[in-house]
Amino acid sequence: MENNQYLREEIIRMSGVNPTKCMKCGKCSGTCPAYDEMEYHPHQFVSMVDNGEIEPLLNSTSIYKCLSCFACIERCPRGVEPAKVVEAVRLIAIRRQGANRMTANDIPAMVDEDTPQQLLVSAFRKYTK
Amino acid sequence: MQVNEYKPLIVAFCCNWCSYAGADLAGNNRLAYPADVKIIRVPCSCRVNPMFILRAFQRGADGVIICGCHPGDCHYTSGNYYTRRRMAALFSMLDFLGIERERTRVEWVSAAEGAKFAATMNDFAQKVAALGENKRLEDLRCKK
Amino acid sequence: MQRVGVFVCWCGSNIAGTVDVQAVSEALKNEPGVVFSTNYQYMCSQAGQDMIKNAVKEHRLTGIVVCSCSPRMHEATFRKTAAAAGINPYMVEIANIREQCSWVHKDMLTGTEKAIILGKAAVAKVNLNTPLIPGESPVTKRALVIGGGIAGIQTALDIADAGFPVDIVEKQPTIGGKMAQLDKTFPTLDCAACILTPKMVDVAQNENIRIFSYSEVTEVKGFVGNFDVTIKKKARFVNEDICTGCGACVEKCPMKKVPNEFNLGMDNRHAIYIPFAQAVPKVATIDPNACNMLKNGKCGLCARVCAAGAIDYKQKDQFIEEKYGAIVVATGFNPISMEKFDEYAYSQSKDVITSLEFERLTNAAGPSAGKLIRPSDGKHPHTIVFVQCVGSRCESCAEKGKEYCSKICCMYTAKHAMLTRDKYPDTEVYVFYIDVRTPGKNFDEFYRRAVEEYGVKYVKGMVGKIVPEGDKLKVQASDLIANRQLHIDADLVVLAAAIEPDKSARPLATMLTASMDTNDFFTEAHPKLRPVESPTAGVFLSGACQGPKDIPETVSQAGAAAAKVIGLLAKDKLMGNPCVAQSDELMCNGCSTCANVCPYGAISYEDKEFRMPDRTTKIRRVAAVNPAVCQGCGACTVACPSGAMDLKGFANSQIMAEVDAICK
Amino acid sequence: MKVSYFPGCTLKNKAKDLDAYAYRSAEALGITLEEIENWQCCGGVFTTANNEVATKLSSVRALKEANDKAQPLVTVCSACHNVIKQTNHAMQNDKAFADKVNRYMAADGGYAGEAEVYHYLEMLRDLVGFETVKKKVVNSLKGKKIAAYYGCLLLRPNSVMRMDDPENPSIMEDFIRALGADAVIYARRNECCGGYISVESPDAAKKNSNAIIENAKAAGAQMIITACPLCKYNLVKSGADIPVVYFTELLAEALGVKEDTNGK
Amino acid sequence: MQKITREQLIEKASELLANGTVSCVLGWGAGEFGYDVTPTVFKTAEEMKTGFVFSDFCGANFSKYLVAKTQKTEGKILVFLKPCDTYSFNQLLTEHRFDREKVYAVGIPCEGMADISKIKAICGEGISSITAEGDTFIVTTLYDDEPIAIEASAVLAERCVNCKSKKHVAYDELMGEDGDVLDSGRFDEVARLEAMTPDERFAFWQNELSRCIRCNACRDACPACTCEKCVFDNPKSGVENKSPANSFEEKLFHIIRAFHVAGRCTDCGECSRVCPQNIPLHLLNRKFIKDINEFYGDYQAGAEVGSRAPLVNYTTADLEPGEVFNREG
Repeated sequence: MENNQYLREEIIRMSGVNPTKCMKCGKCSGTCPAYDEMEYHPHQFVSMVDNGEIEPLLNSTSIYKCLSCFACIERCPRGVEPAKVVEAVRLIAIRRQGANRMTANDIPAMVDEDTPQQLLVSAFRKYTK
Repeated sequence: MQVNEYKPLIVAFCCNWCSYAGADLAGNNRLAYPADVKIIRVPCSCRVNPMFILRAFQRGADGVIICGCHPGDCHYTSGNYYTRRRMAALFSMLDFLGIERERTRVEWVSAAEGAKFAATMNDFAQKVAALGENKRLEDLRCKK
Repeated sequence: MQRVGVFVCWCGSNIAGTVDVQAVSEALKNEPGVVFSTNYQYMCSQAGQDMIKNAVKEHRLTGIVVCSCSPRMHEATFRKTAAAAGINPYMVEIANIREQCSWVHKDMLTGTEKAIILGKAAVAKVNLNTPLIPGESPVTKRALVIGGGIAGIQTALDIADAGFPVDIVEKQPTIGGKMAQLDKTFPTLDCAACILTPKMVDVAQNENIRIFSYSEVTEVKGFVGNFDVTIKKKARFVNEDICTGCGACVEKCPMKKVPNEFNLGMDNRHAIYIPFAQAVPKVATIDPNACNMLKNGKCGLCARVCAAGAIDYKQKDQFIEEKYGAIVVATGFNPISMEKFDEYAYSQSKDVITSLEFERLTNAAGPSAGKLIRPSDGKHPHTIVFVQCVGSRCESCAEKGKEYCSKICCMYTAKHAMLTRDKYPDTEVYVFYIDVRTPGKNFDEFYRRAVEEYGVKYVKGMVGKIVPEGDKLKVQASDLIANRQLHIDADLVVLAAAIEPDKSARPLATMLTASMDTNDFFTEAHPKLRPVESPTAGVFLSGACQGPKDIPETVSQAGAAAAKVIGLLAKDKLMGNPCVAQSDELMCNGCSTCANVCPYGAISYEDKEFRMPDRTTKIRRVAAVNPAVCQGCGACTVACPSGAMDLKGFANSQIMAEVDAICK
Repeated sequence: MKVSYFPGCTLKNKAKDLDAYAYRSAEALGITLEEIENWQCCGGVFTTANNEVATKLSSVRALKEANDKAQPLVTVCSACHNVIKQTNHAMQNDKAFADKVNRYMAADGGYAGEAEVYHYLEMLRDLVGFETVKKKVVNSLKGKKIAAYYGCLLLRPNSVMRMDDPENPSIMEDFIRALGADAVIYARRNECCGGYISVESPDAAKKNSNAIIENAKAAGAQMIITACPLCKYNLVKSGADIPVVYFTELLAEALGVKEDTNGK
Repeated sequence: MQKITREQLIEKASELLANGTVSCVLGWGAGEFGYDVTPTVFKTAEEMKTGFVFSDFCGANFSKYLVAKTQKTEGKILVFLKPCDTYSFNQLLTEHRFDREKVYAVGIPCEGMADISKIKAICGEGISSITAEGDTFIVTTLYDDEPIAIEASAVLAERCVNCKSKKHVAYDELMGEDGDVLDSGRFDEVARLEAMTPDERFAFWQNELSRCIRCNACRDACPACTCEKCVFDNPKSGVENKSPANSFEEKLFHIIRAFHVAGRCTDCGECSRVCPQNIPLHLLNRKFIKDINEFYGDYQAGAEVGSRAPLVNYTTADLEPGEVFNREG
C-alpha cells in the first residue's frame, strides 16, 4: 500500500491536525452536508492521511466538495478538525502545476443574473491556486 | 581503552517501594552493574534533598542518580511528581553553573524492572566514567 | 555515643562467595561507635539471632548493623530480634550486601570493598538513630457514609452487620439514589426496585444504622479514627418522627404543578411530596420554593388533613455534630447536561431524551406507567434510535463532554434496545456506537443477544445531526462499515449521556482534604492496591464517586470499602508508622509550604507562644504533624525552606551521614 | 459611535440592499459605519492551512486599518466576517503565520491581531443592545413568524468565532424578537446551504437548501432571514416559496428607514 | 528623578501618625553617606523631619523587616512600598510571615533607583555629595574640584533597567499613579549565559563566585530569607557554616540559597544590590524563575497572596528532568 510519509508530514504541518487523535467514530461523516458528493469522506481523509495514502485523495474530486462549513470541526469529539485535512490535501493538489480546476473562461457559463460575487470568489479560492 | 579506566563514585538514591526493590530484583537475577554504584535507601524519591546531592558531589561523588517510581505509581501518590519538578530545576541550575549535565540523572524504575535498573546503572556509570573525575563543583570557588 | 554491634552474614555462600566477610567485620570494627563486630553463616537463623541477642547483653549495645540481604527481606526479622534483646527496634540498620553487592559483582576484591563501604554507611546512620515509638490514637467506633445510593446502602449494611454503628447522610428526602430510578438491571434483567427496595428497608430497620435524609455534611475536622463532623439536616417542614407516610397531605395539596425531579421533570408532583412509593424514610417533605404556605402564609391544607399532626411550617435547619472513626464517600454520579449537544436537538424536541429519562419512561412506576410512549404526543414510537458516547470520550481540552469512557452506557443501551424489542416487536431499533465495550461477566453475551436474538440493529458510526421535522426526528448518521451516510426517520431518540461525579463531591473533597482528579472523581490511595481508600487516612471510597461504575462493580467496591472500615473500627487504638515527619517549632516559619505538598493533609498550623532570650514572648504560627495521618514520604522535608521539617528514621543528618560515609 | 466597516464584494454589487439597509439602520441606531478605505475582497472562504498567507493579507490590512483608528471592525456579510475573524485569530495565535504576514505588511507597519471584530448582529447585541433596538422600533413586526437562518459561517468554528452556542444559537432569534416578531426555532438553521458548490453541482446545493426551507416551514416559518448573500442565493434558487430576506432589510423596515430618504 | 518627594511622604506619614492610623513608620533613615540609607523606625513626625530620607538611593526593600517589626510593635506600622517591594510583601503574606492587620502599606511610584557602584565607576571614591537635578546627578568628590554631572539613566541599577513591574500588587493606599507589569528583558542575561558552552559558563561562575567573602549580606537582605533559623546557622542541618572556609557549604552556599528561595523569590534584586563584591547573584534566582516559567508556565511569586509556588505543585504531564536539556532540539 502506498505510504507517502513526506506528504503525510506536510499535510499535518500545514493543517495543524494530528490525525492520531481520531477515534474513528465517524461523526464527521455523519454530519457532513456534502457526503453524497464525495468519493472519500471526511473520516477517510483523516484515516488515509494518517496511513500516508495521499495520492488517491489528491486524484479524487472529493477535495473540491468540502464546503468549508466546519460542521465536522465543530462536532468532532476529539478535536481532530477533518476539514483542515481536506483543505491541506486540496492545496497540495492545486499547487501542483497546471492543476487549476476552474479558470476565468469557465465562468460565463455558470453565472445567472442573481449570482452573487461571493459565489465566484469562493469557488475561485477553492478551485484555483 | 585507557579512557574508561577511571573508576567513578556514583551515589544512587532509590525509593524504597520501587527502585530499591528493582535493585534487589537486579540482584536476584544476578544482573551485573559496576560496584561504583552505591545505593542509599529513601522512603520516596521526594525525600531527596538537593543538599544531599550537592554534598555527595562536594565529597567526591562523580555522579548522582535518583530513582523513583514511575510517574503515577508513587506509593505516596504524588511524591515523584515533586521530585520531577525539583530535580528538573536543580539539574538545570547545575548545568547553568557549568557542571556537566551527564553527572546527574533521574530515572523511574519500578520494582519489576530489575533489568532496567542494571542497564540504567551500567549506562550511567559508563557516561560518568567517560567524564572522569568531578572537579567542577570542587573548583567552583577557587581562590585565584 | 552509640555502642554499635556489627553482624556480617555470609548467607551461606551467597554473600561469602563474593565478599570476604571476615575482612568486612574486621574493617567495620574500626568505625566510630562500633564496639563489637562479627560474622556468621546465617544471621537470620535462630542461632544467628541468638548471637545478636547475646552480643547486645554482653556488650551493652545500643545500635545494631546487620550486613546481610535486602532490608525488604529481613529488616522486620532483625527489628524483632532487637526488641527481644531489649533495645528499640528502630535502632537496627541493614547494609544490603547481598542483592546490591555480592549478587551483582563478580570478584571478591570489589565485592568486599563495596560491602565495607555499605557497612560504613549503615554504621554512620545507626550512630544517629534514635529510639522510635509508634504513636497511638483512639478510634471512635462509628462510621459515616456520605451518600445513600446503592453504594452507600451496601457499605452501611456491611459495616452495620459487623456490629458497628453507621450513619448515612443523604441530601435527597429518600435514600435509593440513581438505582431507585432504574427499571431493569443488566445483565440479568431483574427489576431494580425488586433488588434495591428490600435493601432500603433493611437499612431502615437495622438498629446500627441511622439515616440523615435531606441532609448534608457541612464541616469535617479531625483525622483517622477521630473525625468531628457537622451535618446539616435541612428543614423538611414535616416532623419525621411523627409522619406515617400515609400521603393524605400529598393528595390534598393544591400546588400540583411542580416538576417531579424523580421522573426527571417528565411529570409533576405536589409541593408536599414523597418521592416514590418505597421511599425510605417514607415521610413527606415540603418544597419551600413551591409551597404557598411557606411562601406567603396562605393555604395550610396539609396541616389540616394530617391526622398525625406532623406538619411543622416553622421547622428550621438543624445542625448535628457527631464523632466518627471512618468516613465513606459514596456521592455517586449524574448524567451530564445535554445543553451543549444541541446537534442532537435535545432542547428542541421532547422526543429526544436521555437514557435515564428512558428508564423512567419504561418503569412501571414512571410517568407513563411503564408504557413506552413519545413524550411529545403520547404515541407509540416505531423507530427508535439510540446514540452512544454522547459527551464521553471527548478530547481532554474539548469545550463540551468528558475525556473518559462512562463505562455503563454500552450495557444499559443494549438493555434498553433489547427490552424495547422484546416488549414491542413492531419497533425498529438502531444503536449507533463507536465501540461496544462489554467487559464483565455475561456482558458481551448479553449484548450479542440483543443483536442476534432481539434483532437490534447496531451501526458502527456516529450520529451527526438530528432534525425534528413534523412528528419525525430526521437522524443523519454515518455507517462506517457500509461507508455510507444514513438517514433515518425516527420517532424517538435516546442519548447515552456521559456521567459525571455529583456536584457535591468537590466541596466535600475540600472538607475531607481528600484528593480528586481533574474530572472531580476522588483519587484512590493506590490505583491498584488500595482502590477503595482515599490517600487521606480514614476516608474510603464507594461507588461512582471514584470513577464510572455499574451496579455489580459498585456493590463489590461498597463491600470492599466496608471491609476496610470494619478493619479500622475493629481496632481500639491505631498504631502509627513511627517514621513520620516532625517539625522543629523553634525553626518553623509557619509558611505552609509543607502543607502544600503533603498528600495526606497531615500538617496543620497553630499559633504558639515562644519565650525569647530577652524574656519577652512572641506568638508564632508553626506547623504540627499529625503522626496518625502522616505516612512518612518526606515530601515536606524538602519543601521546608528552613529545614525545620525532618523525617524520623530518615533524618537529614542520617542521610547526610550515609552520603559522607560513601563518599569518603 | 463610529465603527470601521468592511462591506465586501457582494454588498457593493448583487447585494446592494444589504449594504444600504445596514447603513441606514446603523444611522438610526446612532452608529456611523466608516468604510475601510480601499478595502479588498476577503476571498470568500478562509483557507485553513497555516502556510497560506497571501490570500489573507486583504483581511489583515482591513484589520490593521480599524485597529489604527482604534475602532472595532464590523462586517455584515457572514463570509467576510468568518474570513476576517479567522484571520485575526491566526494573527493572535499562530506566531509563525503572523511573522510571515508581517513581512508582507512591512510597509504598513506590523499587526498582531489587536483589533476587535464584530458581526453586525454582534454589534447590535453587544455594542447597541437588543433592548435599545427594541426601543427604536417604529414598525413592529408583531405576529410575523420569522425563521433565522445562520448557515455555517457565522457560528463555526466556535473556538474562533465565539458568537453564540454553535449548536443552539439565539442571537438572530433575539434580534427577531427585538423587532417584535416571533422567532421560529428549527434544527437546520445552522446547517450548510451548499455554499459555492452550486457552481459545480447546483443539484447538491438545491438538496441542502430545500431541506433547510422545508424544515423552517414545518416549524411554522413565514419568512427566512439571513446575513449571507450566498445563502440567500442558494435558498432562493432552490425554489423557496417563502420570502428569504437579509436581516438588515428587516431591521431597516422595523426602524422605519427602509425607504431611501437621502437619495442614497 | 523620583516623582514623589520626601516632603510628600513625610506629609502622608504625619497625617497617618496624627490620626492614629499607624503608630510608627518604617522608612529610610540617613546613613553614613548621602547615598547610603538604613531602615529606620520613626515614631513621630518630628523624627521624620530630621531623620527620614527619600532619594534615588532608597532601593532597600522593607517588606522583610515587617516580619520582626510587626511582632514587636503595638498598633499598625506604616510602610512605603515601591512596586517591586509589593511582590515581596505579598509573598511574605502567602507564607504567613506577618500579620497583614498590623501593617498600613502605602504604595509609592518608583522611577528606578540609582546604583552607587555605577556612579563610583565614573567618579571614583571619595564622594562627598550627590544631588539630583532633573535627570542628572551632580556629584562632588573629595578629589575633583568641579562637580561631575551624570545622566541618571546611565547609572540606573540593573534591576531597575530590567524593571519587571511598575504595578503595585498590594497596598492600603496608593500615592501617585499605578503602573503596569512590564515586558522587561530581565532574562536576557540568563539566556546569554545559557547560550555559552558549559566551559564558558563554568569559567564565568568560577570568576564570579570566587569573589564571595561569605559576608551573608545577600541572605540578610533577601526578603525570601526570613527563616527563623537559617540552615546555614543550624548545627542540626548538617550544612552549618558561618564563616568562609574551604568546605562544602562554603562552595555551595549560593546554590542552596537559590534553591531554597526558588519559586518564592520575587526577583527584587536585593541580593545583588547589597553584595559588596558585586556578584550578580540575581542571575541564579532568575535562572530558576526562567526555568520555572518555561517548564511549568509563567509564575510570578508575590503577584497574588496565596498562590502555590510551582516547585510545591505538579501536573501529571510535567516534563522529565532529562528533557530539560533536550528542549532546544
